Amino acid sequence: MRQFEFEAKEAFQKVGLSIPRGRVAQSSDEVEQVARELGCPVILKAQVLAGGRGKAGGIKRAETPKQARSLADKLFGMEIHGHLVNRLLVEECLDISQEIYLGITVDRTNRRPVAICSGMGGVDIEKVAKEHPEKIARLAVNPLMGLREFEARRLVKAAGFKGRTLLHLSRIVMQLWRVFSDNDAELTEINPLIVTTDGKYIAADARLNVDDSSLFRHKTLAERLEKGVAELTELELRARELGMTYVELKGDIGIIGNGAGLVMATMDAVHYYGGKPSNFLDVGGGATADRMTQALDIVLSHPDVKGVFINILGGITRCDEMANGIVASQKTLKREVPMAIRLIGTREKEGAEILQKANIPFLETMDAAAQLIVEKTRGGEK
Amino acid sequence: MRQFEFEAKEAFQKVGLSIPRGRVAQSSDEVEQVARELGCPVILKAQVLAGGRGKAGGIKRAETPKQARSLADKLFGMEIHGHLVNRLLVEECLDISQEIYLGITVDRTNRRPVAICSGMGGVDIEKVAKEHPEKIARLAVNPLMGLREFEARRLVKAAGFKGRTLLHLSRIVMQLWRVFSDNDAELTEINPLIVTTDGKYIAADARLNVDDSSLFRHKTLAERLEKGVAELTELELRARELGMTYVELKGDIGIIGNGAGLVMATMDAVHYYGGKPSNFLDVGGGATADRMTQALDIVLSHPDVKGVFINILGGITRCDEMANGIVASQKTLKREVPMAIRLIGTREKEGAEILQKANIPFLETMDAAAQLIVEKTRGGEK
Amino acid sequence: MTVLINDKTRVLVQGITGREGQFHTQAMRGYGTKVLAGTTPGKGGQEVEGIPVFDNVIEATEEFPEINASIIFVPARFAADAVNEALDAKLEVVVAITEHIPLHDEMKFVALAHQQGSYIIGPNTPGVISPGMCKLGIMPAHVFKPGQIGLISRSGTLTYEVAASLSGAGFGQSTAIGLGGDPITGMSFIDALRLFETDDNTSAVVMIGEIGGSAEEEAAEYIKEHITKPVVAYVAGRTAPKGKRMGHAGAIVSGTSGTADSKMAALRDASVTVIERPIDVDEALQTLLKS
Amino acid sequence: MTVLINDKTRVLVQGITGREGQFHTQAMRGYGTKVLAGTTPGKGGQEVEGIPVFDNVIEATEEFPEINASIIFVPARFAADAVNEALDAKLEVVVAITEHIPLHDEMKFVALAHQQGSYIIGPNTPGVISPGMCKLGIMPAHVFKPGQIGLISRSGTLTYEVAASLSGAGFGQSTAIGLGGDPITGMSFIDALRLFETDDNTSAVVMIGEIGGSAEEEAAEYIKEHITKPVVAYVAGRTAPKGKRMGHAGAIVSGTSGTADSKMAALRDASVTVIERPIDVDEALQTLLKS
Repeated sequence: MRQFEFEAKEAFQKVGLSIPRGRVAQSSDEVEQVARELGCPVILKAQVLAGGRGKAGGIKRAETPKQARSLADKLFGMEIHGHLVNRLLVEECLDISQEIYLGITVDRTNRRPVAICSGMGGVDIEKVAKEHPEKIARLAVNPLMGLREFEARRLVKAAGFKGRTLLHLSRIVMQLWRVFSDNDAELTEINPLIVTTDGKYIAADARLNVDDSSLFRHKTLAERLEKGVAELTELELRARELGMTYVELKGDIGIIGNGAGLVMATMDAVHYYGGKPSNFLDVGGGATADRMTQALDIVLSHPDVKGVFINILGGITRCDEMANGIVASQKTLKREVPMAIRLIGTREKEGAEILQKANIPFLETMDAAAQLIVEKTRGGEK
Repeated sequence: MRQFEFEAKEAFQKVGLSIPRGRVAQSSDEVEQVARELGCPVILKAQVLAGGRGKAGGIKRAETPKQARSLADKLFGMEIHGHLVNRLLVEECLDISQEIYLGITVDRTNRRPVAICSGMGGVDIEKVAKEHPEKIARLAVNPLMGLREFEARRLVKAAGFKGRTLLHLSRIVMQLWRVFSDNDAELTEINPLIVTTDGKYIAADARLNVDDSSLFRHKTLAERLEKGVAELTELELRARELGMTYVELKGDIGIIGNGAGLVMATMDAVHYYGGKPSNFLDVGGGATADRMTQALDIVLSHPDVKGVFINILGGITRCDEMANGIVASQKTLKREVPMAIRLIGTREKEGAEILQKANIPFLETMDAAAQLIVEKTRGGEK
Repeated sequence: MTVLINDKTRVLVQGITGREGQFHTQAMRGYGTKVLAGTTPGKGGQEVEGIPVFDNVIEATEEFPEINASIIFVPARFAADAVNEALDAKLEVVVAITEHIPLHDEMKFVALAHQQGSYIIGPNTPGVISPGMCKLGIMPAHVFKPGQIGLISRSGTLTYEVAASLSGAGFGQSTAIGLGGDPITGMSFIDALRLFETDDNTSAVVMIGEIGGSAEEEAAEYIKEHITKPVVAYVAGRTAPKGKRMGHAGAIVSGTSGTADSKMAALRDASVTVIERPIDVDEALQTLLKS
Repeated sequence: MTVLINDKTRVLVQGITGREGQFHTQAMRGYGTKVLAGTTPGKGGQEVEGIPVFDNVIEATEEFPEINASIIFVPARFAADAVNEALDAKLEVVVAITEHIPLHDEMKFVALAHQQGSYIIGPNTPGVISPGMCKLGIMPAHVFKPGQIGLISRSGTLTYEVAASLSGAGFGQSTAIGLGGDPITGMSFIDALRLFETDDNTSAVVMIGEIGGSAEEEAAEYIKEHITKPVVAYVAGRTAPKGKRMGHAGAIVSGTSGTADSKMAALRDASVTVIERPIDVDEALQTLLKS
């Protein structure tokens, strides 16, 4: 779960990291007022849960409070990678003498946290990694020990820092480790950490992604997720509340299956035969008839959907339950679209009978069903 | 640094442990008011930094607010093991169905924390350990891992608990571990943990001793120590501020030395020859002349002191500095008492010359000096 | 012999009194798995299907010292502690079925397992099965048949899809290992490949990968150097977009890394037969094993 | 040979640029100790008395792989990290001079040292000296003389008192170990006794204990079973009251445990010659070594 920049900065402040003076504003009036309080120039930063905000025009510099207001007028209501801007972080401008990158993330290969430091801050760190790998220092953290101060120093030294800067940065790396550790982070980053012309170290930008699975230990975040203030779309949130995983995509063939890998394979099969999935939907293990009905409802709520492919391989999930759910939904469906159903595994005979009785055709292989749904949707049938 | 009961209970509450309803009162008026708020009967508990408070009459039960007031009148101003009572914790009475002991302390032998659980709560755990060792379960904690939930369950099970009680108590042990760990505790105890007749688990008493060396991580406690709200006497606190260790004792011969072990041995030597030390004072390593002057001032501030034994074995500490300090203090001393001085080690020749010039006698062995000071103070000389 | 589990495996079920624990204990026993004991804190002394329930793992292993494996059906917030408890009892194989265990807890217990040389399967796995011998998991057993194909997968249902296809074509499995769908799992493709390479009963390996991380790329490097047996691989998620989790916590393309295409390319580069549809696995194996 | 340190000891000084670090580096070198390098974070590249200063321990040990011991003069709040850094570099002997290191940090690094088989001396110790060969500490060297008495002590100045007395009477020391005055120390009397028992150069052991804890009582039990060499013991603090720390964090009688009398009784029970005054050490040794 990605935090807004201003939330990540709150977490930073809690462990003693310095952040720019500023605060969040929700209207142009407020932006102008904050700009006045802070003294111009100020920076306006769109608070959206998406990367590449700067390139998309979500960060602006204002020389006067009036200009701040007029820039805010344009920023509010703007959409950045599908996310509406309704909050701006207004911050003081810093006099930059140096920009540094610090980050801690999870190294899946080595199954442990990795701390990263580079003197080339302020730019895309993946790009630096590709073009100047020698400019990036990394340090694997033993998860049972946590990051230790001498390790932080070793990292910062390896990135080329010395003297007092070495000490300052090491302390900041330790603070960032506390952010990572206290918040069950998947990733936390300061990019850039700015060294100002008067020698202060300030986290100009802040990133903090919290592990969803840990939210039971982070009550306030869990509440926020429930309120829908997250990266999820409305449909994705609805599916989540129902205990299913739904991801909106750009195509026109709805996909429903049981098991994440199977659903991905189903999407791939549709694509293999020339179709485009409009979503990923995993009903989860041991789903009931009701859940299938709900899944169909969600998938069909997406306006682009021209057909649905249901792919069930029963293990814990029972085919008869799934068949009952499909039949039940026939009456309540918002709209009628072509379907391809593949139904095998636990209780497949019972499931088959239920569908046959309701006169709903089905198939036995994923590939046959994939071909069918691509043909049906391409053919312009209804 | 021992915490007051009410402070320990605040730390308990922070991790989610239940404590009795109640609060601290500083006057009889306030006690009566709190008793009214809580509803009687209530318990009044003297807040002093000393053990054996109950036996010393520092805990009383009041059946009415009026009685609470009159009991408070007696408790305020009372002295318990040398500590003045100026705060009372007024708490609800609990309906007790069971009393349990839970504690975590440092096992010096195994150099790790040890968690302790017993069904025989509410009494002196050392007594239980002696008389019913089989009623006490212990579990060594790996300091690198911390206490883990399954270990807490193992401990509680070993103490004889089962079923839901096992689960409740294990959770409480984990909370107590957090108190221990978050507060750099030397010791934390719930004795008794009360199971009420309606099945609640409440920490009726609370103990928390925080490691003095860790106070730099616990700012509020550090501040309190500086303000003198601790077990230290006035003189002990003054010495601490000056960077020396001074402990008040019951005898009449002041002791000053460099190094804790040497000072203890000096006390023992005095005792061996029939005298009684009035204090322990370690000037610390590498002390200056000033410090010796301050040390003498503190020791002589104790009214019982009839003579002073200065025992210096110079290593980092220089004999000339110590001699200068002794000479300087001759002019400023509050009162004149017999002295025995032993001065050897680094720069002993220079030190000897300084003392000789000032006409101050000194000796070369601890035992000779001990005998001398015992004789001088016993002889009633001035 | 098979890898990880076999007819000498003696099993403890942690969380045996829960709905899932009970259901799958019955299913595993039905398959022939030797389940000796279970645990549920606070329920020590009870029985499930005649199997004794203990409060703590250590009590179970003291009573049944032959227990060498554990399977965990404990809710997410208690599951990490259950894994640690199994490791503390020095069990050799620990299967963590549970989904949604916090990432930081996973890193810790995986480090601990490596330190002491225990295997953790999962978390978020259907488990492991050595068909005909031992099932330590929740998979529908009937799709698996004894044989000589080692199966390694990051996905549950997709494993059944492939296993059913293999079994139907006469390719039984020596052992099928569900690595688990989380970003951090106890075993990687490499760990599993290493086991299959030296297993006399395994003649070829089928890998089922998916988007996210770089486990498949690393496996490819490893295969180049260390694996002599034929390998077939399928990678799910070619059509998954960037930055979105596809159900599994680990199935996410971050930036430009973790795409199915990169994994498929790396595997091909290691002379692995990469198939584009699960259905193609039989033909690929037939070709490989004929030559 | 001596125990813990000898003429093969090669030393790193952590916190070398501080006042104490500089002063004692000079003193140790003056004694003949081979100090090869020092560290102070942020001061890498400087020199102290011609000794190169590094930012990190690992840089020093990469440059001087022969370094096998470290002595730490780092302020209390950074000292635990310094110990951990020395352990991480796998140094065999780590002397922590620093007083007031937090107890919880001490428990952690002591556990770590035990895990990897390194010796931590201290914290809150004057260090260790093998007279005539190597001094790794802050003790006044002139009171120590080479010889065959192993000296183990929880106290600093009192050690010098006894060492001076021994040296004066012709009893030189093989090695004198300051265990340290904190409740948790890297070495116990038992650890030191074990080393001296098998040291050919040590013919008798003098123990200097004090109130607090039960290290002396445990040593007594150990001596009964494992120590054949004569042992003389002095215990400071017979007149210390209950519940008050006598300077050292570890010197405290808690309840009824940790009294000097209990320790003296236990040692006598183990046939140790317990002396009541430090001055009696010579006579006690003379008697023991004559027989």
